[in-house]
Amino acid sequence: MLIAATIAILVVMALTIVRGCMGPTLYDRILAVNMFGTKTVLLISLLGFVMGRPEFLDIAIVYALINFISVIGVLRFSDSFGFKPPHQDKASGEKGS
Amino acid sequence: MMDIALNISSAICLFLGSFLCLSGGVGIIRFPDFYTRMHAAGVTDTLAASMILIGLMLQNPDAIVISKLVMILLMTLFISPTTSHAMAKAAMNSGLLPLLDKKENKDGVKSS
Amino acid sequence: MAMLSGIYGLLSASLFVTMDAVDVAFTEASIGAGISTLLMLTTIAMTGRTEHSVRHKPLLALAVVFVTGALLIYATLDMPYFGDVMAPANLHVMPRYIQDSMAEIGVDNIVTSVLASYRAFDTFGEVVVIFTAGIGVLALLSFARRPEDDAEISSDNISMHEQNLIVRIVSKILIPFILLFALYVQFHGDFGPGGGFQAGVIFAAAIILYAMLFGMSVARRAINQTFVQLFAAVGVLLYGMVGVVSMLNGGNFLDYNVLSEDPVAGQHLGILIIELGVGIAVATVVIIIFFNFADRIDILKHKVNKKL
Amino acid sequence: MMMILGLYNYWIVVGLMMIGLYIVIAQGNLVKKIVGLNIFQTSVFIFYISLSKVDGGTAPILVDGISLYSNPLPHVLILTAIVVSLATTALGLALVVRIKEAYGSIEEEEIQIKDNQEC
Amino acid sequence: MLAHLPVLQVLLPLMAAPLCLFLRRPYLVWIFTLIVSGLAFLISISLLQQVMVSGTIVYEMGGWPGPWGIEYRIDKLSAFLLLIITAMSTVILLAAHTSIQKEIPKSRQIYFYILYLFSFTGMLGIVSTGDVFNVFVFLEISSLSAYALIAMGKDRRALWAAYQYLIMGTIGATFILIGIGLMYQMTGTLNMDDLARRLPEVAQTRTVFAAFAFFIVGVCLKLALFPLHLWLPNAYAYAPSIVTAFLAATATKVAIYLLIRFTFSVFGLSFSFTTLPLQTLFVVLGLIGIFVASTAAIYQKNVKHLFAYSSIAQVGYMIVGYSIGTTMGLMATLLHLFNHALMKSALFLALGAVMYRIGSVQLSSFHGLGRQMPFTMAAIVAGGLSLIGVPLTVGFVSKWYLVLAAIENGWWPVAVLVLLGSLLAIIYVWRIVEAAYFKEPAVATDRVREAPMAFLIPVWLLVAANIYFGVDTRFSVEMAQAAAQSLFGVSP
Repeated sequence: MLIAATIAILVVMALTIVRGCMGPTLYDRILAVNMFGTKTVLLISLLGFVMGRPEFLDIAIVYALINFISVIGVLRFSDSFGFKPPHQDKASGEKGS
Repeated sequence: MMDIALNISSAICLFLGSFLCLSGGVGIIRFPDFYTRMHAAGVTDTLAASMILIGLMLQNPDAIVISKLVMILLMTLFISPTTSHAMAKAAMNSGLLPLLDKKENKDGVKSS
Repeated sequence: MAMLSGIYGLLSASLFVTMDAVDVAFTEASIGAGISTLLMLTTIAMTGRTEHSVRHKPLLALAVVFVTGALLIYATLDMPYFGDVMAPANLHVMPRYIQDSMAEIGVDNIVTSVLASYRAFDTFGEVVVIFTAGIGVLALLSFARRPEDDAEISSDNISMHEQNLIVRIVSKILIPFILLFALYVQFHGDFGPGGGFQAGVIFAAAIILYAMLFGMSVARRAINQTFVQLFAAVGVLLYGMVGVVSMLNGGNFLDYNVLSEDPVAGQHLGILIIELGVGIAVATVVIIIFFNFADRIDILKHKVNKKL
Repeated sequence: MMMILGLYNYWIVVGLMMIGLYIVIAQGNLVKKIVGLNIFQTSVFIFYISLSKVDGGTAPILVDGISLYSNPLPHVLILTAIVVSLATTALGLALVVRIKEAYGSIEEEEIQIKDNQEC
Repeated sequence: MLAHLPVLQVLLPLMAAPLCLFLRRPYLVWIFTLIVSGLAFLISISLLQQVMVSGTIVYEMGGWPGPWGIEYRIDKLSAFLLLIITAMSTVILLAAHTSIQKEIPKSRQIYFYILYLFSFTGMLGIVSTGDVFNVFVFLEISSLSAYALIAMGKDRRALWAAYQYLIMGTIGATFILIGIGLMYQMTGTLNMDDLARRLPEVAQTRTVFAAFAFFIVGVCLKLALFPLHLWLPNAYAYAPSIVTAFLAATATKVAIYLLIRFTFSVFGLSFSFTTLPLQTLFVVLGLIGIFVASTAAIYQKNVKHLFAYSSIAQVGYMIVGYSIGTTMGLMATLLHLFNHALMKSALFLALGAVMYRIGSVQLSSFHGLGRQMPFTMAAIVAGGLSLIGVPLTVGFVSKWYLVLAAIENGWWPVAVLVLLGSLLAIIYVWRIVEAAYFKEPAVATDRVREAPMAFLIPVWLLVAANIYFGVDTRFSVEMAQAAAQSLFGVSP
């Protein structure tokens, strides 16, 4: 069951990467990265159990934190998190790769 | 007896979690615009993560491991909605409009 | 682009976990996926996301890449296979670390004992590298701040940060928790993955989160920059002093055996102190680097706003 | 066949390295060059870690009852190397920021043109 | 305390650097840095004596022996290099305070000294360590600080030069890292001595061959050997004068040291010079480097650029001597290391003085300087003569041995080409002399005065050394010979 769950998560991670590469807007990419991060947290916890050394959950915690901080960072430093008044920036779909 | 019960419930939790994860993954690919995708990601994520983590908790009797898992769970429950909120707000602020009706609102989404 | 590299960092980190390198995964998670990505984002925020993808010299690049790649593939042909127990690397120096480190150093985590005792001098070099980077960034990006600009920026910031109430409250709950977790990682390095370096990065991440959400000027008031710089120096000096003290006690540089009556206790003490030195130095330097980058953004935005 | 199974890991790493190196050389955008450098370095880290892996071994943290561990030495080296790569990235990006302020551009060709005008 | 000298040599500047942050006043920091560098110089003299008397010194870090821990291993070659680096750094620092006042804003001067000390430390560390991974760490310390130091130049092109150097330098360092990994995989050790013992067993594998290739390419990137030299001219030309003088005197020397150390002590002479066409390749690259760089130097308008290209040419001479592959050739290379450090630091320091007074080092602004700054210009001429290789200067000594080595080996064409290269040097040095003495000054005469004593003292110290070691060659030749012989003795 553990292995099945791991595989499922790997599949989802692949899907999120697809969305991250495709993602028409910047926010789709951010979303994909965020989701990728949460899935990595799960993957690490699962892997700890699969390999029989579950004391390494610390890494999963760090991932969760770092993921949060990066997403906040992305939002803070992309031009939209409160720097400009709402609805002024019309170029919403600009390329963000 | 207790062992079997634990194992079965853990398996169920893990299965549910994986299923929700997969559905979220499909959702993030298939849904038409950013806000619906976020919905897919956010809602299933929270539940899927808790399911998997609970499933893992049931597998291991060690107190430290369980407490760490609880910590991860709590953090996901805190962080996931917050990031979703922040993202939605940022997207809204930048002028990205939800796809309400394809006829009204073409420039908001498909401008790229 | 930067986010993809963040994904790359996460991916490679999970790869490290599958290959049993927990400590490395820990670090890569916080560095590759966290701090590096954040720094790239700040840079992109300053330089703009516009790009014209001109690929110059593609032929030359391809040639170089092809030659090096071919050489590497050629090199792999005689390598021991992946995971081979009998590979020379696993037979020569490494067995002593596994068999004797418990008796010689008495620390569960072999990575920590190699890092902090057998090859402590490398780690000292690593602390110096990161300190050098901090000083280098200071030398490049620091500037004299004018108080009136500061006031205006902070008023800009306050109006801006009132909008993000929910994120701020959640973060306020999280930050003490993160700091606690950093301390746990710092002192748990002997038994599990972790140690000064990872702890320092996590600690700095908490401060960075605070600075991002409450504005640079608020953070600046909470954390005095001169003080942080001095602390970074203290971290490096702490590490060096352990070595000097062991020299004064009659051992070689960084020989912890002489720090205490009992060699193993001495090793424990030495590792504890140098890990602390590493933690302090890394945390402060990462804070210095981030603050200098973010300050530039604030000034830049301020100028733009003024023009508007 | 044995060879492919035994070495596939290294080949993938080599592929990654070359992608990174290609980006560094061929990209004109200074930030992207640094990203390429990062990819290049990270793949070298993966290479080191893969040579530390031992079949059937586990993470090098001593636990009773386990006698086969992965090689800890490359882990230590890579911890150091990761820090070095962070330091390089930070310094490189600081330079990019200054270059942007001084030249108004972060494209290699534009900078070169501006330099040639000055000479 | 004598037993700890090997580590103190590196530790002293290393610990001094963070302490500088506490001093807070540039002047104090300068004095402090100068004292530290002077002490390091004394330590290096004492180390040299120890090595000459008792042979190689081994110092075990943390008390862990051999391949398990890191050890410092100081033999004659390292001691010689340590002496060069510390001496150059001390002399150059004498002028630092005055020069920096003009070129770097006051708020950043402390950072300058810290970075300078780190760069200094890194080089000392590379030279004294006996562990290959430790080489990488210290290489990064010295290069990271060098990038930042170069970027502190006034001109905005300094930033671009530093960026290019950063990219090239990091690729080079990563190549070295790959080489270390491959070697580790085949032998399981990182200790140089241990490697030298274990490598012959696996010398015939492709992996070791590739490791060797990656090392050489990585080091050559740092070395600025001919096709990989593109980063060097700009980096030297736009860095602050002190930095240019320091890097020109030491950085390429350390890279050459690495090359010699790896080919001779780690891989062993028989492997390095027989399995690969390395010898021919290096001779050809070295010679092309001499001619291309010297020709490029002739056409430069910026004098710093001119001497930077001349540095690349000098690297070519060293490589030619090294690849002859005899004791004599290696000796010539080591002599040239020492001598080139002397002349280039004198030249770049004198340029720093010109920069201090005029604010520019364009060739056109040199017009008439021969009368306005007679002592500085005389120093430049003396350095230039040494560069050409006129008898009674150090340049003559090393070229003499180089030509002797080539002839001894029966490589007549190489000897002739080396002499031809010197002719090119005459041309580019003449251009400066012409500008300084035979052109009318562009600026009003009374505005430009002689450089301050802070410059003149170190510059003339170096010039005096140039002439002294050109006349009395006992010390340098003896040292170079001893080091070369010990290298050939260790590896049959």
